[in-house]
Amino acid sequence: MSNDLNVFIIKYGFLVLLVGLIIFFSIFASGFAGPRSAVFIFQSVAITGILALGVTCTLVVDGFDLSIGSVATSSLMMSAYFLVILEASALTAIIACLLMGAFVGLINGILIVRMKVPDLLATLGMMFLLIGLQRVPTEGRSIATGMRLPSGEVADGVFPESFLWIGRHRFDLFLEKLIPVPVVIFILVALFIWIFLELTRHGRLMYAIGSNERATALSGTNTNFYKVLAYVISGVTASIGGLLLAARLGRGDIASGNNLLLDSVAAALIGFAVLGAAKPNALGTAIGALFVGILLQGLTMMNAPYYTQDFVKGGVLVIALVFTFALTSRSRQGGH
Amino acid sequence: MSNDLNVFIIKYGFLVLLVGLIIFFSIFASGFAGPRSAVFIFQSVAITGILALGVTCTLVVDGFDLSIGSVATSSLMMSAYFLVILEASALTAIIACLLMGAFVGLINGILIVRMKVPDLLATLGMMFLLIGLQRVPTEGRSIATGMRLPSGEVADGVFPESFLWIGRHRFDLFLEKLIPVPVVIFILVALFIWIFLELTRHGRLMYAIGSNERATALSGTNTNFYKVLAYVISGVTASIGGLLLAARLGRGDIASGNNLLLDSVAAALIGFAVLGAAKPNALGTAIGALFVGILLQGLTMMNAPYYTQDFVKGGVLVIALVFTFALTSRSRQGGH
Amino acid sequence: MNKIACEIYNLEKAFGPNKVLKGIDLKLYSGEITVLMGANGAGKSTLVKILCGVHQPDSGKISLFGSPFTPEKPADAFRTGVVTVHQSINDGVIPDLDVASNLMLDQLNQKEFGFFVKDSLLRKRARKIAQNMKLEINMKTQVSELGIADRQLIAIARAMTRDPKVLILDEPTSSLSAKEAERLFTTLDTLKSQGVAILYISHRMSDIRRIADRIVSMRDGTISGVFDKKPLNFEGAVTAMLGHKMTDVSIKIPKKGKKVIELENLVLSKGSRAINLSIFENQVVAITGLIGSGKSKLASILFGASNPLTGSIKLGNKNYNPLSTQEAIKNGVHMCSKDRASNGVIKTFNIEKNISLPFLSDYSVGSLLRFSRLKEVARKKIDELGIVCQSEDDDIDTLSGGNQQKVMVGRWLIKDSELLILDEPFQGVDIQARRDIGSFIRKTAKGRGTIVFVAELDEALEIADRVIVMNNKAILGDHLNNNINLNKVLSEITSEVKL
Amino acid sequence: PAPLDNPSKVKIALVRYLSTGDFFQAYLSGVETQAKALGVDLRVFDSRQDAALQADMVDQAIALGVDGIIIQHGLTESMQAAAQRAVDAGIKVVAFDVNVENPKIPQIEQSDYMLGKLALEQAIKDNGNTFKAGYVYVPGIAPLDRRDKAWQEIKAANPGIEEAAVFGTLDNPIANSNANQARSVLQANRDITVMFAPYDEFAKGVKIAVDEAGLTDQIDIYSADVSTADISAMREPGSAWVATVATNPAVVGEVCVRSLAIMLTGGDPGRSVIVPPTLITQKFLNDNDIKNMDDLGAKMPQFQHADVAMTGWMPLPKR
Ligand SMILES: Nc1ncnc2c1ncn2[C@@H]1O[C@H](COP(=O)(O)OP(=O)(O)OP(=O)(O)O)[C@@H](O)[C@H]1O
Ligand SMILES: Nc1ncnc2c1ncn2[C@@H]1O[C@H](COP(=O)(O)OP(=O)(O)OP(=O)(O)O)[C@@H](O)[C@H]1O
Ligand SMILES: [Mg+2]
Ligand SMILES: [Mg+2]
Repeated sequence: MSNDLNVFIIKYGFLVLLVGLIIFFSIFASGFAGPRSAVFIFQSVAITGILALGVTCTLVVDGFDLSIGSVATSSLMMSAYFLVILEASALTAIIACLLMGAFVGLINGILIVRMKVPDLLATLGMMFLLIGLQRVPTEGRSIATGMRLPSGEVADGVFPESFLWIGRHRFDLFLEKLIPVPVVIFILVALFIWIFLELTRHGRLMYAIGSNERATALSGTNTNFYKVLAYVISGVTASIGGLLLAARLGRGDIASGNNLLLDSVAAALIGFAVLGAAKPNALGTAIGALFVGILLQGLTMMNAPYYTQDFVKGGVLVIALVFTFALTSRSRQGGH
Repeated sequence: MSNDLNVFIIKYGFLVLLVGLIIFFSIFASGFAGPRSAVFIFQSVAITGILALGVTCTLVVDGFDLSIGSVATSSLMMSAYFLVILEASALTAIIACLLMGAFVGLINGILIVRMKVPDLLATLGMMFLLIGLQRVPTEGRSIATGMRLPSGEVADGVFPESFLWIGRHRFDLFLEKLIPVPVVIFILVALFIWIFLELTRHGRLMYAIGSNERATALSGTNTNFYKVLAYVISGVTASIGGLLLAARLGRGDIASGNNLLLDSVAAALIGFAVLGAAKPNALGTAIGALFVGILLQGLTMMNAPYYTQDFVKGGVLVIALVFTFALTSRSRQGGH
Repeated sequence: MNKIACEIYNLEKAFGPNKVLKGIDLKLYSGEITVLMGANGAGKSTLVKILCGVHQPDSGKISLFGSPFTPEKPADAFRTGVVTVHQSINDGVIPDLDVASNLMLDQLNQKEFGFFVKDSLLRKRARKIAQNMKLEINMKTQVSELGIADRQLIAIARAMTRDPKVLILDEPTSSLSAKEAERLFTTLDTLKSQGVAILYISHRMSDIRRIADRIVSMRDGTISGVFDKKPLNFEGAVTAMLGHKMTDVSIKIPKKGKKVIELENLVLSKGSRAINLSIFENQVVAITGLIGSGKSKLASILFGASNPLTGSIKLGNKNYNPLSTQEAIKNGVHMCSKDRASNGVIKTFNIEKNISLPFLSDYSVGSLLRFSRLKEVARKKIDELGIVCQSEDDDIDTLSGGNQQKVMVGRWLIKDSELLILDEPFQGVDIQARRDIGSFIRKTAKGRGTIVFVAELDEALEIADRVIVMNNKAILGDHLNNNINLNKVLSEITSEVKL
Repeated sequence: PAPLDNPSKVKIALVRYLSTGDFFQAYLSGVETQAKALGVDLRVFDSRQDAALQADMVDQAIALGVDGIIIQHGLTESMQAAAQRAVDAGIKVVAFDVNVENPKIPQIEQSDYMLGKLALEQAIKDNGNTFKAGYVYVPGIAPLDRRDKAWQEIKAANPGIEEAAVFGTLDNPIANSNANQARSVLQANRDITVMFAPYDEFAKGVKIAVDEAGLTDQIDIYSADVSTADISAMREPGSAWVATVATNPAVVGEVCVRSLAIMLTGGDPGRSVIVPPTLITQKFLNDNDIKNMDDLGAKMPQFQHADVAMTGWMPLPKR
């Protein structure tokens, strides 16, 4: 294969695949093409996408955060608890959840950098801890207006409109009520993380830590700070995801959010293949999330049963990645 | 803290904690102490334990296998399919499942070593693939004798006694019908993996690969072979787990393997802390699995609600690990 | 006498029971190069790591320009102008970033750099840094694609830009050949004239002769001699560091035996001249040449780790075309690779496990390892090569650099071979140990062919009875090591070869 | 009647919250067969337990221009607004097992409360009103919460019933995880005689534990739901699983489509459509040699077909 072609496929192969998929579905899946459908895809991946962007930051410093799914569900339950049981204001609930996310990230970070607990282990423990903890206040029940508390009282608080807004409002753009708030937040978070990782010195140092922590520390970088920062970012984004979920659901539903972890990890990992980066990157993560969204939307529109969706998702994933990584490694084969 | 004490805590702290838990539960949870209860704990962790031992092998070569849960459920469905729908013999079903596990491991391995797909990514794709695939033959239905097939026929095959034996038979040992077959298999697998990793040159080379793959290759080791081998072992152990599950349930139950995955990863990671190894090891993994089993058994016996179990599991995990790792790193502090 | 820049009093440091520094007193003067000499494991790097804030001393004081200096982390040291280039090259570069980011890493750490990174600007400033060291590398290349020499130069170049007041270089030339080293020395001369105090650690006498203003010898964690009277007493310094006098090596050329390996029209890369070469039993052959002359490439072809463009090889009288390192080893070809950190050391293993790695099947019944025999062979090699350690159970990464290197060489000597290849085996090894390893290799050379690839001519002359010069991926000269014409060899090394 | 006289022009959508497992598969097949019998075009939207996504899928269905929507499970809070939007768009909507708080939308239910109640009444019939019971329950899951209500009532009404232990988990594989928990519970409370496991996956797990503990003769298991696999488990020799109460999920699926069809033709199936549950005992299964769901349907007509949401013109699926 000529080298230019090779380089082209590595850089753009994944995007070509994506465009191919879009064209395929536009032709064969009725109702797939169109602005509302496109927005719907964005909407369907907004929450996983936001989580995936956070986990990308931990991947950049060569870490991993298994607790994101449970941070999101904790944030979901916590905001509901604040709104419905404590009858707090939307703002209070939001701030409390963001602080909780940051705090969990901080603890994760401290466990990892100070206590030297391996990242997978620390965040796995945190995951179990949070899964349990989030159910304690209501003894495992979902939180909804009118629920009976363990104490016997009835909870009177409601999800205020202002809170539901962040999950449900749609901005007009050409079409009326087109762009939902979560999509805007997703795009903003993606932009923020992208700028942070690619364009600031902090991002560059985080990549340096991920590649060679010791050397980075010896060059005078406070590597612990940046590693903790990565987990804090991951915690905060996960809690944003949870807030959006709460606002969309309108209740503290304990059964929701089970798949957030795996789906967002998948998005972040698919991101490796985008533009031939072969490393964690924000743009790739966002595109990875969209990729999964497009696939699932297209299959749904083609009336594929649920189990074929997993199958196709896995299959396309593997094939796309084999392409990218096999080619990337071949073109670098010379290297040492 | 004196150095000797430190070393003692690192090596035996986790075991002391384990013994402490056992004593605690023996006193406070009625029915906890006793041989049957002990056997039962082994039984309850046998399946996750076997999966965890497989994943330990991939951790040793610095890989990771996210597909084990889905390999196990695929093996569960596949054995049921063979027995009930194809009316094959128990032996055929077992061999087919083991081959399937080995094959999946082989594909994982090839994706990773030949196609250079990062391990997490390759096995994640495989996971989705299998979750979908295992549901295709029956269109998402569980497999049980008497079920109506998509073709309209009724499946007449049964789970033969010989197959159920591997999940249900109990050997006499002092007490009548004490030791269930899965426990024996768990112990055998643990012994096998332990011997393989600790006492054979293959195991040592696998540890070397996990630490410095390039250097190991330059010392004349076929590193690709060993890496693929690790995934094959992981696939085979996962399929053994699935077979035991099938024999215990007596049915091909549609289930996701998410919890199997997380619990076995937890066991393998907890294993890092056992005897101060600070690296993946078979003995630690087996003890890690038992640890979780003891905790859950004790809590259930004390009638703790299900959400406190996750919480306690996470909490004990984190505290135990902080202890071990913080101390290990302090005593090695000199080390760069 | 110049101003005192840094003064160390009675510094002590122990790792567990192992007392490494036992009361060091040392002064560094502005505008002077102080060379620190010491055998492997003497504690030089440990001293350096204390000065740059990686380790904390157990007791003792350090003062910098008169005020107390207690760095707790590397950033503290940098802030006060103490800049270090570490011995381990992998501690100096970030493989997954490009050259520009690597060169600018220190600046990236500073608030003054600003919040945003603009890559074009970054590259422009990095290019300037590279020019100071006459480095010609594409700024966009990933460091992981560079060789060890370039990496070392990048680490050094970066340190120079920190405006050091005290510059510490821990074996900066261990993977450089004379040409690159000379570039470094010119830069050091400039810094010296600007009043920088330089602490320079090296095992290479040629470096030391070239740049030392003062020599401090260290032995077993204590200062065993300070030499600052001109002309410097090099011999005395070596004696002080070793505790005994160096003996001269005299190379006696043995009778060459059967032909071990023959290269026929071997072309290493596109457009280079073909190589024809035969190596014989009993011979110790040194292949020398500048960095990038193709030595490592040739070595890896012989070891089955890469392929020649064209040409053939005969081992004994059979065709030899190894497709893998296993195959090479099966044919009795052993190779100790250069750059031990990436290519040799298994960091999480102890000495014993590291030594026996390639030949585990010789120490097992079936697949089961025979632990007592493994221990035995490890102890034997520790004795024979004089590896400084507590026991064979020591984790390898607690050993000093030179001792790690001895373990790497020892690894390939635990089994007899037809052809032994050593690529830069003396990287970071002290003079005495180099002699020890050298004489051990010569002593065991009977009955096999030995090829040593070294960039440093001195090292070649010290070990080999036949010296071959490589230049631009071809062979330019072939000399027996008696009454060798040094000028001719040197000109062969440095001449521009036409393709 | 119009528009079903030209059914191929009629498009309906099934918007699902839950899909994995036998119940949901059987439900889907009921929907599919009834839709086929009617000849309408069915689109299935599967949100895979993502409540937010489910609400979006309603919007997608609206955008696709369907004539009717069946909402299958979900959360009141997330579905209410979406359902309202569908109604506003002139689409007929029915909801199964989720209350979308909309007077225009009939509620179809498989009365979970009745499932629990019938099972417990059978337990009292078999065991008297004084026994020690184990109860499998995971709060927060709507149908389980409704079944729990029956348990709380029965317990309050019968002070002789002692709740020795409450346990349960939804960890996958659910039967296996619950078997582990039930083993612990049985170890700690050797005098339990009744196990109330109002979800068949729970019951499967409890049965495994009872068999392993060798307490098959001592303990009776009462559950809810049924499937072919459950039938074979109940019929194992000496099985402790003595009774279950269930509606046929396929029938529920059919009822949903029929209710929607009635609305499409301008009729009214009623504010609330309840598919009555049936008590299925081990004895009945054995007496009639019932091997699978089809046999059960054949021997138990009230299980095979629920006479709700029926009209004269309504075509039924072929049996
Ligand atoms: N982190 C550590 N833990 C334990 N022992 C260590 C550690 N670092 C160094 N040592 C020991 O300290 C001694 C001095 O090591 P150091 O690296 O300072 O030697 P060196 O003089 O730099 O030798 P070389 O010339 O080989 O680089 C050695 O015996 C080494 O084993
Ligand atoms: N994988 C590769 N891809 C591209 N160029 C390479 C590769 N390996 C080696 N080279 C180039 O080939 C030439 C010979 O390299 P080689 O490493 O063999 O030289 P050397 O004399 O051993 O020098 P060194 O001491 O740095 O190893 C160098 O110019 C090097 O940059
Ligand atoms: Mg050193
Ligand atoms: Mg070389």
